[in-house]
Amino acid sequence: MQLLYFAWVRERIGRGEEQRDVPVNVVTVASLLDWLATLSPGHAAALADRGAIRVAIDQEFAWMEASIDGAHEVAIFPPVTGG
Amino acid sequence: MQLLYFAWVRERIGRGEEQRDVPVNVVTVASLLDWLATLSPGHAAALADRGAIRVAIDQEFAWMEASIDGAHEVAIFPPVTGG
Amino acid sequence: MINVRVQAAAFDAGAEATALAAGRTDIGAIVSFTGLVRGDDGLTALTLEHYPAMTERQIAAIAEQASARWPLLAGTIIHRHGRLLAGDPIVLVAIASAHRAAAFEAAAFLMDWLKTRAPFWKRGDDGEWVAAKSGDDDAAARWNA
Amino acid sequence: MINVRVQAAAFDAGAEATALAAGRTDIGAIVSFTGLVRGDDGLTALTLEHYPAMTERQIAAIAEQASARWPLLAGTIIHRHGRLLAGDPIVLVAIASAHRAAAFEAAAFLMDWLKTRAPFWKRGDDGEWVAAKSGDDDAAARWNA
Repeated sequence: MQLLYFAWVRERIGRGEEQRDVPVNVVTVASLLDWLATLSPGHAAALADRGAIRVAIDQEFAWMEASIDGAHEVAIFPPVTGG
Repeated sequence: MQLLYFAWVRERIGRGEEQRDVPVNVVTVASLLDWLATLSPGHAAALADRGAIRVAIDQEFAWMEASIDGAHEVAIFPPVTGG
Repeated sequence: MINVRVQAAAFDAGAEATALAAGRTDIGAIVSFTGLVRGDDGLTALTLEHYPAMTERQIAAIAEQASARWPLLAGTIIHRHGRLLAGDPIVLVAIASAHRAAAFEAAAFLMDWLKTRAPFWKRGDDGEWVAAKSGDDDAAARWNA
Repeated sequence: MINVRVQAAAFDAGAEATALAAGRTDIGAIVSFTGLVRGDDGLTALTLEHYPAMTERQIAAIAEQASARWPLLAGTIIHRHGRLLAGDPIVLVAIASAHRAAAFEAAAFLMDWLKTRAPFWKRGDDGEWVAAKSGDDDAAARWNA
């Protein structure tokens, strides 16, 4: 799975993207975040405040309960501040 | 009193302005319109449909019941259609 | 703080809106409304009559009201009179504020007001006067709540 | 029918809005919103990061929604990314319609949406990321009624 990170999520993880083989028991956005948080202290710091995390699956916003089955690209970022 | 007419009120009366000495018993906008309507067939035609008449006293919109006491300039016109 | 101009000449809506923020960094939002003459039902031109003594005075008064009601930083209102062709710009309301809600609301308020209270009258080239729309009165009334 | 551009380059808000009505006489109203970088708290510049694959796709989708909801005749949405100075224009939403209510509402709707759903993130030159405002979520929610 292609993972993309933006803004301070990217800064805390220390990279903008990475390719990861996600364990088969990781099936929702929420469980993906739980699993990613175990990968490094940077991942843990970036994902500590779940209320400040937004996720898009294949360029569409996704809820925490959404399935990641079949997802090619999952992006993780803070609430947007454009406009 | 200086009277000003605009749009089809002006066209029906046949002039854009006139100076008139208003009788002392004419004290409100409504009674002014009643009196003006007696002056000529053009005045009568212009003022026949009172629901389509708007009035400003000294450049401020005025109700039919408003007093014309002390008015210098009374303008009579249809509902506005600018913008 | 809101400029008001009533003129026969054309105006450059983009330049007017851009000028509001020139040289300053406190403006976060500019909302610009341009009204144009529509060529409905074969209309090719119209003539706008107005009541000069009342027009600028009334527009200035409503601009004061808008400034009291919303935290506006700058603004320009231009209303043309005289003969205009289909497609010509007829009115401009450009409002600058720190944030977008105030700029959107003030611009809409001013347009609703101009439609119902500014002393202008449109006559088509066929000699027919354009009729007022009751929808405009309804739009203006919503600001009295 | 609504043009969408995501670019680093500056834009001419006035020219973009004016271009919507060029050569046509069915447009009676153009509402143009320009968002600018405010120099609050000593901010002199910021950098806008975005998610390119998602940005244009999501903006195009919301433009479709606006077109379905209001009778729009033309529109342009431009959002910049990269480094911007205080006072620089950052976003443009210009909407043309026959009548003003549709143009005002669609422009406000699109801006509320861009503020809450378009994947852009602002970082000040001090390295601090701008925090999202709950007021923006409230503004966007009003369109779901």
